[in-house]
Amino acid sequence: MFKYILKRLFYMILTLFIVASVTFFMMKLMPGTPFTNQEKLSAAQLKIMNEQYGLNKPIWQQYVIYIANLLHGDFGTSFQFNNQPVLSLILTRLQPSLLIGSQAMIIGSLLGILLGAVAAMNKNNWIDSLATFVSILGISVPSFVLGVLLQYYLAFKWHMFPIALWNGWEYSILPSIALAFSPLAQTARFMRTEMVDVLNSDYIELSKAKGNTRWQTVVKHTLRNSLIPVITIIGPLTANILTGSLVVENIFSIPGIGEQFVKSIMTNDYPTIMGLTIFYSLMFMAMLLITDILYSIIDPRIKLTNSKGVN
Amino acid sequence: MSNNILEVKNLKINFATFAGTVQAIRDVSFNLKKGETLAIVGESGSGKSVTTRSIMGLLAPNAQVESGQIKFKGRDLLKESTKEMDHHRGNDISMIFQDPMTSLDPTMPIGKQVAEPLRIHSNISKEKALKRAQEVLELVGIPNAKERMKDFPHQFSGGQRQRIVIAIAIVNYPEILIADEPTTALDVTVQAQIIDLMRELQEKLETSIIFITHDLGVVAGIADRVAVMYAGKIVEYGTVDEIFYKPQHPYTWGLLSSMPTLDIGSGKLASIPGTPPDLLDPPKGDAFAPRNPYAMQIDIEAQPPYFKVSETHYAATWLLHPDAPDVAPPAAIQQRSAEYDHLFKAGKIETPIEGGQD
Amino acid sequence: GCGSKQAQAPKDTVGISSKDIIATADSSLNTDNIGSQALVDTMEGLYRWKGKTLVPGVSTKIVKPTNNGLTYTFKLRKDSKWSNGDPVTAQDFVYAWKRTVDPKTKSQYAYIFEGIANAKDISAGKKPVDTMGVKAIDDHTFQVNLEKPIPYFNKLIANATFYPLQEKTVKKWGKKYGTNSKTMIFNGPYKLVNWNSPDNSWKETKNNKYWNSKAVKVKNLKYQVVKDNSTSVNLFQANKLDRAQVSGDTAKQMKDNKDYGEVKQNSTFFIEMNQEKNPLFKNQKIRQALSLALNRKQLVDKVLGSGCSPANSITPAKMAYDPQDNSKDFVAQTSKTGKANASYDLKKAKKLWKEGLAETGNTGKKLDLVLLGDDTDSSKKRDEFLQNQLGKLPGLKITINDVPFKSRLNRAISGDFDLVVTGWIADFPDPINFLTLFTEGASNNNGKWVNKEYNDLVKKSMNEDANNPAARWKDMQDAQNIINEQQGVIPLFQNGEAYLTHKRLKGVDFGSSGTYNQMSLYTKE
Amino acid sequence: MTEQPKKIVQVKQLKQYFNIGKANEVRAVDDISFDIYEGETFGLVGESGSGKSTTGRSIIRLYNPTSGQILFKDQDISKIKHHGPEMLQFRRQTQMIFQDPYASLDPRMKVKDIIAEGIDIHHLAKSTAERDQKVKELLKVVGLNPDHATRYPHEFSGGQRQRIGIARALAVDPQFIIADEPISALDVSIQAQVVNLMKEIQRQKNLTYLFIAHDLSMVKYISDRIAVMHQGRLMELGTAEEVYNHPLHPYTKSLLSAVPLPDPELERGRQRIPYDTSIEKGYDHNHALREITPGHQVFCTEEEIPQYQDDAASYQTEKA
Amino acid sequence: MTDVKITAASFKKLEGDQSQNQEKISAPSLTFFQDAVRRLRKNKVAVVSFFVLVLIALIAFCAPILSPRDPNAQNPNYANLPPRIANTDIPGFRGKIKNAAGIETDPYSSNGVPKDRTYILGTDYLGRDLFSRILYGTRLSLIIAVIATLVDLLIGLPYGIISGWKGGVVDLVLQRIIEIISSVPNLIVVILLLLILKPGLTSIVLAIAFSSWVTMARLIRAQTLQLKEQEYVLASITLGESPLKIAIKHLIPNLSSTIIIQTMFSIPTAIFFEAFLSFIGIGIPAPNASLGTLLSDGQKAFRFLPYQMWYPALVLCILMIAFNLFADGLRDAFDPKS
Ligand SMILES: Nc1ncnc2c1ncn2[C@@H]1O[C@H](COP(=O)(O)OP(=O)(O)OP(=O)(O)O)[C@@H](O)[C@H]1O
Ligand SMILES: Nc1ncnc2c1ncn2[C@@H]1O[C@H](COP(=O)(O)OP(=O)(O)OP(=O)(O)O)[C@@H](O)[C@H]1O
Ligand SMILES: [Mg+2]
Ligand SMILES: [Mg+2]
Repeated sequence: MFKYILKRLFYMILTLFIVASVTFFMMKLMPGTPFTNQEKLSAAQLKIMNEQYGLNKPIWQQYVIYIANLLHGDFGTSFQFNNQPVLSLILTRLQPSLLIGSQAMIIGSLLGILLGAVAAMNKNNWIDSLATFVSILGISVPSFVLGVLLQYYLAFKWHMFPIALWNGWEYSILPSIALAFSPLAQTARFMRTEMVDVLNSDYIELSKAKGNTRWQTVVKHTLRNSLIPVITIIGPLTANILTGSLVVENIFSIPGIGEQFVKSIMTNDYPTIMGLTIFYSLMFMAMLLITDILYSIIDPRIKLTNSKGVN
Repeated sequence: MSNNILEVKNLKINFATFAGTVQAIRDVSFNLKKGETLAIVGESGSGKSVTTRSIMGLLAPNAQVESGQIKFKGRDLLKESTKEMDHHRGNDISMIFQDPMTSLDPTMPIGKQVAEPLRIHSNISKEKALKRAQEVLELVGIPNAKERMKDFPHQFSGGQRQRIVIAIAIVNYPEILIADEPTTALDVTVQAQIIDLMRELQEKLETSIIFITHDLGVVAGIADRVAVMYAGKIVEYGTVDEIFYKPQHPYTWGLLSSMPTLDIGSGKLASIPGTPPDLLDPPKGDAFAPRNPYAMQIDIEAQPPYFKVSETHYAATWLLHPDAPDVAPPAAIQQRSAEYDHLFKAGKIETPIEGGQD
Repeated sequence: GCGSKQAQAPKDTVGISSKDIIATADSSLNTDNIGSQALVDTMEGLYRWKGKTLVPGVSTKIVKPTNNGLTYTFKLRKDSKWSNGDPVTAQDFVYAWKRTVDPKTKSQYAYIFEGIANAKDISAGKKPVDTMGVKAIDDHTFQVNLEKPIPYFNKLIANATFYPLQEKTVKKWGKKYGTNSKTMIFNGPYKLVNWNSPDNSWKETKNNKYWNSKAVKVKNLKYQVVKDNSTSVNLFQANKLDRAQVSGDTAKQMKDNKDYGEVKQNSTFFIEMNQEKNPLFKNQKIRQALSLALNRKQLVDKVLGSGCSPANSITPAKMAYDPQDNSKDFVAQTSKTGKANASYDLKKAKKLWKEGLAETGNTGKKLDLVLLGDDTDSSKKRDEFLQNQLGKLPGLKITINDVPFKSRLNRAISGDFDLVVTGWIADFPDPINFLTLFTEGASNNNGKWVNKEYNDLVKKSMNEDANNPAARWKDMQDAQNIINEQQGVIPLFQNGEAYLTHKRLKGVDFGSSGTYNQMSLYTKE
Repeated sequence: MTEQPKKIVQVKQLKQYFNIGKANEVRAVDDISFDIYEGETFGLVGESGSGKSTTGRSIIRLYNPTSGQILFKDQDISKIKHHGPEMLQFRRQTQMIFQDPYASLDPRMKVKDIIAEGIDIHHLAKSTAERDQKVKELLKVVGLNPDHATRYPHEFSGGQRQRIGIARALAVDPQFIIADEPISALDVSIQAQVVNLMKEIQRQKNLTYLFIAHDLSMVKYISDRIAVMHQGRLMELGTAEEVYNHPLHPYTKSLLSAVPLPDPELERGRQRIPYDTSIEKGYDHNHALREITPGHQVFCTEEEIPQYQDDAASYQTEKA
Repeated sequence: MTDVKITAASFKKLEGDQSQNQEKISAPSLTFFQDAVRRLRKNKVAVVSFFVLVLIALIAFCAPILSPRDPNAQNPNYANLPPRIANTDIPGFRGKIKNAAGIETDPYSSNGVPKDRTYILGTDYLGRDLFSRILYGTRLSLIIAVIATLVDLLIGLPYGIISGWKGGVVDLVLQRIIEIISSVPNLIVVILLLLILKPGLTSIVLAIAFSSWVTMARLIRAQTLQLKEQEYVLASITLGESPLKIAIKHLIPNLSSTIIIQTMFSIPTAIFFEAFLSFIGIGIPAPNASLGTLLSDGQKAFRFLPYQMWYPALVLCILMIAFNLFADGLRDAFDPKS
């Protein structure tokens, strides 16, 4: 296991390296530079600016320097926020996004699992249809529409939650709910399909033959086995939720990272874009690793030994 | 009939499907005595599993029990509540499934799985239950049972898994053990071991066993009595010797003669041509008639009643009707009968078999 | 029920919405209004704006230049202190100004110091920083020497870029200065607390070390970035914000609300036509036709809302007044040419368009022009409207290309457009700030419209007539009339902002510099 | 056997390993050698996982052998280029019948297209009509109603499907057919149908079979010679009669003793012979298939031969 | 026991081979597709969804005929008019709307709109007819979805098949590529593409397709890995079939349900993603509308002009729900076990 994790970490670093390189060169493709359009800068200032950010060097040198700095944990300084180190920028903005993102994932996946399980157990009757409908609705409503509605009704009209802003935990509830809907819907659908399969399996039959009641069977044998594939989608979903959080952050005025991301792209803030990309990739891969480890914990058949892991 | 622990009477079961109603069980009756092994044979789709599932109360949701009774110690299981059935299952009546590879929960250590019925049905502590599970695992022949309790199903071989499944079934000393093709998925060598094991256990625990298979060889090794099913009906039942040496139903004849035996030469194997009928629309007469080389006019007109061959031997074929012409069973069957008579005469067997037309 | 606090904001705190975050609070580096507002709140330069009038800040009075308008000597208040207790001295100004001009600082606003002796050469890296014409005569006397008279110099230096900086503090924090409230000291009415870029809310509390802190009535200002209009309104109506900016349809819908108000900015938006890429635009009739085809009133009332007003001049209205008669607005004085060439008259537009096409030999041709704009909400709506209006000219098809701000600037500078919508916010409230934009060779003259007479007039106003306010005023008016007639650029509208203001909040004062003077704020329950 | 029959397949020291060099390396086939003669049925038995299918699949070149040689009609098949005419030729001459009648037919193809797949590949029909005609004939050969050509596999029973599989194999007129457990998944009553059919076709077309199964009694019935496989090695090889009636290797004996027989009386008196796999731990390169009596080979060392010969002799005395 | 008359004739042996009759199969002969369609038709929800989809698609593609007005024609004087249907009194279609103060106003009369001029779903901020815009917007969204899906199929399907079929090193490399692509946030890829290419329908479709095929490739690969071990595929190999033909004859048909279902899921994903892009301001360029741009505009005005959000949202929801239910139905229909 330990060896496996080491191996995976190695692959992660490799992938990160490639991602960093690819983004680096993609950045160079972007039209416009952060400085050439600042007409108010004198040539001398520009020169100093380019020198300071190393933009006067040939691209390959910039690349080598960038990667070398990365290895030292230095993501560079933002162009957009003068003199702000990218790392500290990301870290300041990451916290709210992580909070609402993880809450959304927890709410979404737990409720999704529950909904999917209930639907599977009542396969083909009205409860199933209702659950299916709820989950489809969850996939059908964009989070920004949902966010606006939640804010208007739950917060503004019925005073159940704060309307917006970021002044404590209760401010994270509505945005989390808005974000939770899509993972909820997706886990529910996945869970249902999977659980229907599991419910048809021989060991469930055996569990009933042992004298387990319906619920005992579900709790003891069904949930865990149905969860296995569900876990695999949670990783990518989490990564998605972090990129998609921009919209909800905007509506609820949350100082999150999503907005930062779009803004840095819009302002050609290369170091920030690259820093964020690497961060996202890191998180994405970490999620994959975590899900794989979880996977092996939940399913004893899976041994974390081969490099392919589980997709 | 007081020693009948289970009596199934006139059981009829249908399944509602898209295509229509499948008449899976069409009037099945049999009984099971304490301590005996009843084998149910018949080809795929003949209704063996549905019959046993109905005893367990584990029929699919689209099943309808049209009529019949399943009396366990005098109580009709079909009328029991869910709670009462939960109590019977795994306690009074246990079941072993066909595929040892899939009938264990892959994510639970086997010790816990074996202990589960104990925890459900008797109020004993976890430790005690696990202790008992270990004993049972030793009993079914899992080496190093104590250490292996924590292992997961995939860490065991097929034969071992089937032993574990058996351990689960017997851990509560059930009165009836239903084994639905417990060895079909196994190698011959392992199959032999499992059959030996079941025989041994039965001797020790005095359980009544319903053993389902389509392999007559296996039946010969384990059964006391045999019921032969075809298209949702029992077409012949009797003691194991009666069925194997003096079979009366042409389907049984076909089954027996399609198996190569030691001394069969390179001649053609006798086979049963054709396929079983569609239970969506079962024939009016004898369901076997279309595949029956001895079929008579009446076979397509009416279903044959059970004709009594002996006190323990009945067969549903018009051939046994007093008016029916005498037909000679296939050579292989005649040979069996002759062999039996020979053995009997030689004193190797005590009981003669009544009836028959030879 | 769910643990939410719907309690009203504390009484001693005023909640204000902000469009964006503070990018930097370093006065040398700041480039935007948000940063300026924070600096105006927390720092003080030589002067500050009170309404439309300039009042002394650290300087004891509004200084009159000596030496033919070339030397400004400021006497500084002795009681002006930094929040760490140190006095604000002339050295602080010298340091700050030199720092900004020093190319190493990479200030985008270094150019604004041009005219101060050697400033231009310093920022071009041709002269050492020490040669700059600023010096501390003593701790409380600060002297500035100009290369040539700058008639609007006093207005100019009210800008946050000219604020003092304490060398000790700036050096101590180095690059971190201005990124975080902990790295800063303040000499203004408020202090930034607990701010760390890129926070999206920040608080300013009253600075007790401020010399005039008695005059500061509101204890805390809480700025909050709110980008979504509905959220803005919801927060305002739930009393979470005392002053909330709204825009677009929301603003239009709120117009009749008693809390609604608008402020006019010293900022105009205009269309530049790329004469270099498309010689068609060299034709005056074509330019006039485009301008006349636009219904600016509709644009402002129906599309933009939020306090914008139609503009027929590149110089914003009610920004600068005749030095001889303070009631006469510069724009009003030139409105004749403006109205004649930049008000809606589709018939005339079509006629001129046809003539223009004929003159340029384009009769009957289908023209497909790209309109470059920003990708913000209001710009998009604006551009859609323009597209539609211009499309009414026969044979003209407009394709919109809305891109991010930086890309737009970049493309505009590199001439990659046919038409581009640009906005300009005054750095200081003087028409010259706008007129210089379109002289030949000016870096902002993206359309490359050239008129020699215009160039000469602008030059004259800055040189020969610099010390003669009346003549200077005349020069500027003439220049304005020329560009109006020629429609060298097509003025669109003067920008404004719409706000909802809580009834308890009084004394909102939007100054000439595009920032609020929060010292005049007070609350009345 | 008047003259030495021709060898159609020669397997020489075949080794087939999987996941070589990894932790989960499997030596599915570990150095086996045998010949199959033209026209005979060669039975291969052994427990699950003993390497039977792998052997079959190596012979039909679904795998590249790890080492060793497979000669088909004296041609080394591993030397055949993957997509050349020789390969096509080989693919015509050898065919396979699969174990699972449900998995071996593409559920989304009509029966006639399944059967005609080989005809199409090898261009054995000049026109659609000829193709249809061929399919019809094949269906008749395997005892199916030619009208069923336009149906889909799921409309057939297991036995019928298996016959479709046989028809598919026959479509290219092969000389050698590998039947990988063709009857294991079928009902007893149907098994006989398929076996009879295979025998019948063999007789008509002079086919050679490699018949893989784990049911010794059926294998004995159909085969001329039988090889017993265990853990990737051949334990015993001989004529069907010899191996079945006079098993020499303990594994074969054990296997035989486990075969259930439909005879209660025999079953009652049956003594199972357990097999102790630990003796295989001692197997090394000294062990090989060695002839004990003519045509009857056992996996053993040179030294063990006499011991097995004694064993074989005891059968003779028993008979006498 | 039996009421059948038993006569001597009853016991006459039947002649001929009875079993031959039995060989006749009673099930009707259907093609695989027909079978799936038959199952699908039994699923009422799926059928209804299908017709809803067809209807929406039809309406959307007939937008030029059906829409009452040019969707891009501005009339700023009639901006932000609420829905009104002439001569009716259906709530929500009276042409009245509550203003910020909560008082019901009649923008039609206050803007001097002629009596006979009605906008059934109201107008937007430039006085464009919302109904027409929704029609055109739906059309555009559907086009985006369909093209994106096609591209997705053309890359994802072959990629997945090759990766799964070849296995080994090829698979390893291809999977790494997928891993890298999916670990770069797709937003950045999309925005970069949009900045490099000219903004517009093509680049949006390309951008969406660029990152969306990965899921398809993954699914197809996993499925191919299983399929290639199937005995019918092995049979095809032993018959000498070439890999390309095997892919066409065996793999794709048997992957069809996966393909269809994934396609059905990626259609909504594409529509959604475009909506998201519109929200952050890089969607379809003006003046054209997509459901996404309409929604994000509507969302911004939701507080006072809720109808501007509700109607596009409603259409999107119906579309999504129909797609999802239909996909569910298809999945079940292609699963013979159901
Ligand atoms: N849930 C169900 N719905 C519809 N038909 C069913 C259902 N369960 C069983 N059947 C039908 O009932 C008949 C009997 O099935 P059963 O499973 O008892 O056969 P079996 O004798 O156990 O066969 P096998 O040897 O294959 O296990 C079959 O025709 C089967 O198709
Ligand atoms: N492609 C493969 N990769 C890895 N291991 C394999 C592969 N194919 C077969 N094996 C392994 O090789 C061994 C022999 O397998 P094979 O399928 O030949 O056995 P078999 O005798 O046919 O068994 P069965 O009776 O179950 O079909 C088994 O342990 C199997 O797991
Ligand atoms: Mg069964
Ligand atoms: Mg095999």
